[in-house]
Amino acid sequence: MLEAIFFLPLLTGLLTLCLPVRSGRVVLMAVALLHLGLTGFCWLHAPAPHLPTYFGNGPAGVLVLLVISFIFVCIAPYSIFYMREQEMRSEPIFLGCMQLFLGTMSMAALADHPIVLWIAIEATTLASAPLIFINRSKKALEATWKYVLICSVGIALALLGFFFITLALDRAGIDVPLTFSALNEAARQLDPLWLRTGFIFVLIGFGTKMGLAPMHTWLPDAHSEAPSPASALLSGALLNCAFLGIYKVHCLMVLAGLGEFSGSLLIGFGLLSIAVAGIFILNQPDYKRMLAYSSIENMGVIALGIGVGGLGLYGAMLHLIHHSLLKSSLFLSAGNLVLGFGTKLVAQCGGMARLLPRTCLGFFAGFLGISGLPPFGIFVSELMILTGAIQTGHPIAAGLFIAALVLVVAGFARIATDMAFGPVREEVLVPEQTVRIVPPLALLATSVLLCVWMPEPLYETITSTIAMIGGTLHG
Amino acid sequence: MESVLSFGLALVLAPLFPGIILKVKALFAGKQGPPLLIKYWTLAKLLRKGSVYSTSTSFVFRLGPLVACATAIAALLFFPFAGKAPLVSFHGDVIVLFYLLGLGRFFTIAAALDTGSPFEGMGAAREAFFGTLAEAAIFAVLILFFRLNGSLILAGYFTGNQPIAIAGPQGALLILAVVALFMLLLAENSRVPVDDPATHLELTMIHEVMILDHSGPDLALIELGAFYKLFLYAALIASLLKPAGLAGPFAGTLAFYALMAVVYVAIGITESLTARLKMNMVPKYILTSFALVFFAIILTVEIA
Amino acid sequence: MELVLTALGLILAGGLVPLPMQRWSTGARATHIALLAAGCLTGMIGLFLTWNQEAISAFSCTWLQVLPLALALDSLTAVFLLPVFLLAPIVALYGYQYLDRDVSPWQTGAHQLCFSLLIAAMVLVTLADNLFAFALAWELMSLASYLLVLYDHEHEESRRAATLYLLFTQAGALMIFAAFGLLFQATGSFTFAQWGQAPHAVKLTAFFLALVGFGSKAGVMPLHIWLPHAHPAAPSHVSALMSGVMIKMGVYGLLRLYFLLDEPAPVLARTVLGLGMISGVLGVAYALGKHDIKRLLAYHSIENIGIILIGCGLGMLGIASHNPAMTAFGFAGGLLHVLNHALFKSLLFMGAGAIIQKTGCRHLDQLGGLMRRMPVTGRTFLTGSVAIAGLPPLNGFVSELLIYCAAFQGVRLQGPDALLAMAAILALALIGGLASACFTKVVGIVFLGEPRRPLSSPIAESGLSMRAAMIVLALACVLIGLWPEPFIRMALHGLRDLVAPAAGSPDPLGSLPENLALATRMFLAVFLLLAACRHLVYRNKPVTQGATWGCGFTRPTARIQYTGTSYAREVVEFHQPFVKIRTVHKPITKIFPGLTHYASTVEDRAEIGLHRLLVAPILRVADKLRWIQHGHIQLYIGYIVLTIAVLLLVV
Amino acid sequence: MNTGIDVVLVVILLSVLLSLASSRMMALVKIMALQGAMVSIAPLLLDEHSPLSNEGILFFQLMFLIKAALIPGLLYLAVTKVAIKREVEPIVGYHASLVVGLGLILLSAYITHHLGISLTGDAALLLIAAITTLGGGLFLMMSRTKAITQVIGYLMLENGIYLVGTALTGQSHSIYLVEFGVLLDLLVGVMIMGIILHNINRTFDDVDTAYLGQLKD
Repeated sequence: MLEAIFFLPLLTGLLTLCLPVRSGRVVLMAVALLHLGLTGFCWLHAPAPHLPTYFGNGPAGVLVLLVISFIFVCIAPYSIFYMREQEMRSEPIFLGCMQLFLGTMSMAALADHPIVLWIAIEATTLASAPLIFINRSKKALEATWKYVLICSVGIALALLGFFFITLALDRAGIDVPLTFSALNEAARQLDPLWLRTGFIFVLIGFGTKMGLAPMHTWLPDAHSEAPSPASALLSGALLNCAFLGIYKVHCLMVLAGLGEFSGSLLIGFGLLSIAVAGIFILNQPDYKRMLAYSSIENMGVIALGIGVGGLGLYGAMLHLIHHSLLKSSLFLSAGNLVLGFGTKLVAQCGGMARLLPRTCLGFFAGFLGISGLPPFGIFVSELMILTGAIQTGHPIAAGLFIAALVLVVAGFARIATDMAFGPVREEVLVPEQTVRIVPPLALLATSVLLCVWMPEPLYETITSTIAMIGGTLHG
Repeated sequence: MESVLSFGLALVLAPLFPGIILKVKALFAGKQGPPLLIKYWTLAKLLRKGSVYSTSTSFVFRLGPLVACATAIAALLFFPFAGKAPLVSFHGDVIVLFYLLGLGRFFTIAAALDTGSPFEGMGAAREAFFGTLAEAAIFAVLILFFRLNGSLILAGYFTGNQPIAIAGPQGALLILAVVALFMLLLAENSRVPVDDPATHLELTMIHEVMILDHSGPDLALIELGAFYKLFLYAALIASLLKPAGLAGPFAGTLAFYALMAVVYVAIGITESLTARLKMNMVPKYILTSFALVFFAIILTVEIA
Repeated sequence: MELVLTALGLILAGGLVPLPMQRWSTGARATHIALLAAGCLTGMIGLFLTWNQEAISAFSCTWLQVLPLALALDSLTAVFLLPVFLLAPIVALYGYQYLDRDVSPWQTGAHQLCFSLLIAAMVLVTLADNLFAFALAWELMSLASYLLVLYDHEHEESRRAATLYLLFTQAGALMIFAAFGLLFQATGSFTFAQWGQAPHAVKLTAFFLALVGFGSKAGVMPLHIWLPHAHPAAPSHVSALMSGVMIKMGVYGLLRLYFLLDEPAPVLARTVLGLGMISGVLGVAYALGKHDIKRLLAYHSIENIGIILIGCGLGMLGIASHNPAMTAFGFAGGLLHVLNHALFKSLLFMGAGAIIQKTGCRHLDQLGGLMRRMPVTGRTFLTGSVAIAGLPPLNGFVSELLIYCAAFQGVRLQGPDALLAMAAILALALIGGLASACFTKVVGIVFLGEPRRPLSSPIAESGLSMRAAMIVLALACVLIGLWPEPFIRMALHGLRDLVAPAAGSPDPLGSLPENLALATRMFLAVFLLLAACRHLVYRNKPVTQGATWGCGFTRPTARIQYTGTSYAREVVEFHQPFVKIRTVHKPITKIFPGLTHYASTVEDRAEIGLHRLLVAPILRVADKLRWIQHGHIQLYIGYIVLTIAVLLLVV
Repeated sequence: MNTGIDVVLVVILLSVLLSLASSRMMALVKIMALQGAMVSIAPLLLDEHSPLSNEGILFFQLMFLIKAALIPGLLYLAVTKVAIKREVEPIVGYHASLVVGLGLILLSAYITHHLGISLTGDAALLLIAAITTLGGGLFLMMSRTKAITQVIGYLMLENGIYLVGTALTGQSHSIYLVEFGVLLDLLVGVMIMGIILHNINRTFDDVDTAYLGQLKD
């Protein structure tokens, strides 16, 4: 049952590659809904995996899977109508790869064996490369090349990291299967030196994929050149998978008593990412690149939250959810903008409010949300991470966090207001379409809803995720 | 009853004293000068006349003289003439008093601006600026008095156990205060060396240029207000100078008004002997008086 | 408490209900105002019902399963809630006719929603009793006000102002949250009431951190930079609300934190007092130099925040030196000034809005002679001007007098505190003088004299709803001025739950309120008597009209009148090193001079400093660092290798 | 002492040095094929290696096929299609690269020596070879401009990582299915890189990464 979650899209994805466009679209939609259904079922009923050596339904994975699945359901119909406007010959490849991508991501979310996790994450790179390349422009080519090569190199290093962790297990001289659940139980006996080395490599490896500075370099290129639904998926779902890899190893470190070490590394990378993103968001001429840098920033925030622990853990998990919702919504709105104005340059996108009012609503609300204003959830998560940082005795990190956040807001606010309300252009290439407006707004609405009311099961999933490394909510 | 009487006496006598200034100045110039009661005649003459209003003006123009005069009269309500209890007196009344005078200034300036004349605007600008500085200096004086006497009541300064008087234990400090107050009196009441009420060139005037367009009873109100204001400042200085021991109801009053006459003569002498300052020197002049008081305050800190 | 919560609901409904009925513009606007008014009325009733209750009514719930939200209504809250409930419906009423009718309906709807949200958020800020409730309310307030500032979004200037505002408010909010985080760390509790147990050092750090945040919201120099940009950019009734009520939330936060910490260290009081004096004096000095009417008013908000802080700082000094009278005078003055400033500043912003709406011009030096054309606006504006200048017999004076009394109490203290108190007196005197100079300028230049440039069309008085709002506020100013006793007691009431009164001590204020009332009424009597006399004298007198005497000039024009620039020039120059004057002037060089011109602007030192010391370097460094994203893959792989090397070497 | 493994490792080291010094594409591809073959044989020759199960035999056959034949074959195709013979302007010259390669060997020896884990004689040399290969791969990617060379660098990196894994963990936890998954990823990765290479060539008429520097800030 559990394995079906990723087998299904993998199979249908391969199938779609050969199907005509029209039926491919139907399959995509059906798979998206089915996937959400399956995910929901597995979430609430927690069936045991058939292959416990490789897969498991740990709470962290289920959380990430839920996010992926929900976002995918919103993106799927959008992408169908988006691609229809583009009139692309290679649409079957796009549709197929979307599903393959979904499958590999789900696999990464459910993997319990480190190497299987690695395989799944490397596979996400491969499955998403065609999505970025689908435009076949020079820039898309360049972006894809960088994406594939840098991510492959990075992830290869993560494999090295897992070897070191295995070595740590070997040297402890205990015989347990190589799964995260087994490792966690034996964490105290593992060799700390190799565990540390392993963590460094995993952090750098998956950090590359997650977009932590200074390994983030592929991210703005890939996100800006991919068609918007793909960017939304990359930013909203893929980054979380990479984060999951780091998180699992971090849990292991904490259980092994090395939480201090891994935490400070995460804090360092987190802050660096936020700062780097801030630098590039200031005066950024290309709005999709700006969104991409904002993703880097938010990944940094999540890393920081996990690193500081305490309240920050809960904050980081909330941040993960809300960032996915808001950022994919923003990318979808950006897609409408690309269609409507035919440009990715901020300077040429004035007057969104007048010409594309509903897109503007989504875009501007998304901007407010990502800047940490209520009623969007990032407000809560950033507040908790900030409080958590101080609570656990990282005042300097908290100070830098504040400075970097202000920098990011400075860049983002200026661009967003200019785009929404700047000098009005003359014409719109492709008018707004309700089917392309509803998904981003639905994502936003979900974020608002989750900020107002959190369903009990979701809350329990989050708490059990962070309970593993001692995250509590009451001081 | 005594209070009402002394208040009434002050109201009646106030226009008399500016006549003394004119007389002194005339004597210095070797002339005979106008009669002492000249100001009463002027007022009577103005009250008999009608008024001409500029078409540019609004009700504010008519309100100006009224408020200026009313505030000056109301200010006198708080003053303990010759040590008599004033009509109204409470903790903090000095602040009310000087703010009332501020209100008068506000409306005088507004009325000047209402005419739309560039000269009146110029006078208004100067009045606003110098008035601000003078107000700060006056509050410095209040701080000094508070440090000496611990009272925020105008009547309290000159009555009670520790009256502030130049003959008192801290008389040395008060010399500074008296000098400063006298300088402020000259500044606040448009006397030489800050302003020259007798000049003929509008460009060099402050107060007189602001009331160019007023005529008839309105002008009378302004004049009357100016007399009361001058009277108030002079009375303040006179009360400081008043020697202790002259407590009798009649003798006290007499001594007080004699001292008043001395102050006015001093004004007249100053006016005769000094020339008007350049306009850009006026802030320095007011700041000098401020510095004097400030110095006195510092000394009280030393003593305490 | 229940009533106040009901009020909250009604206020929010006032934003939501009109949304679907935007096609019927009048109906939507009327509903908006009606619901707001009903909400505020309910809230007011709720306040008065709990006014004398000893027990603090509270409410709490859990948010997102874990985050506790707690609300409490104590005396300080009540005092700050009063202006909110009082002003909101009046400002909304003004907005009824002030807002353009030709903008798109959704924009009006969004505006109404944000307006309601802002009011609700302010109510929540004052009610909040723990970290999360406060943070949520505070950020909602930022959000709503940011969107309101953005209302005129077609103008580049508005957008810049809104962005600047967002930046300041977010940075400030993060500072506040960091301060709260510190207190949480020290005490392990989210609840405000527990924070008094934090160690001394933590308290001080937290207070100063929060001071930055609250100060930037309140517009304390030198954190005020957003304020003179945001207020002119926003629609006038929004400026009225923001300046009248919202920035007071910064003061509220500061006071709330101060009382929570229960930290009598005099350094807090001295800081607050010092900041108050700086803001007060420089705020009014800059205001004198500004000629955009709304920007001028914005600087006056800074000045008045300065006065409020002087009052509060003196009160804190009173607590630090165990002087109950000083405490009572200082806080009562500060808190009453909160209400007073809310009244007259909204009134003035409304007046400015009416002028801008009718003349389409906001530069002082181009206006003139409006008193005869807009009599109601003119008279109410004049009332507001007298009030803001702190002159009797209006309300501004009442609060300033209380603060003076507190300061004079402070003169009795020993050491530096006495000097500070003296400085406060002098600062207040200077502020008072400069403020009346500034408002004679505004009233004189805008409303009096003749128009300084030809009017394109005859100017009419503003609409009925706008006039009504202004009249109500003007009457409120007069009321407090003439009948100050209940209001002073009300302001003092704010301290009831916070400062334990010394046992058996007499009323700290003494009989001052009654005497003050007596004095103002006496002045009024003198004034009325004199007016009656004048009326009698003028009976049967010839009164004629004529041109202003030109002192010999035969062809005076309206342009020859004194302008705001020339009026204020000398005063501004007096503050020279702290205020930067930039002059653009082409000197006359030849024998036959050509056309020349002269212009001078006053620039904000803090703004220049911020730009030169912070913004420009950051931009420069950011620009330099852009080569990180160099474009070449070899370099990118190099980063990865380098990172590994560094980490492996370090670890 | 097992001479077989020593020979294999020395060949691997040599292949790394050769690849650093060689400018010809074709030669590089051939070197990679050799290296791939050696890398897939190496674990089998290790002393402590347990007897192979059936699936183990199948796996090693597959690995040999992929690393020594399939991937070099793909590269071979790419090189012929692209029709470039040599790297013209490397960022680091060939002689310098060779020196770097030697330095890498020294560094690897140093690291191996200082790891503080007791390794058998074989494993020590294995680790030296592994780290050198890894570093050589990274160095190739950083110092060459042709896209194909970068792919080759990536392959070397993977070979190196595989060898590290072999050296350190000694197959104690290997599950062949999982290892096969890794291999499959590698294969698909190279295929996709090949497709992109093809497109780069078609778009720019060259596979020089200097053309791929448009996206920057």
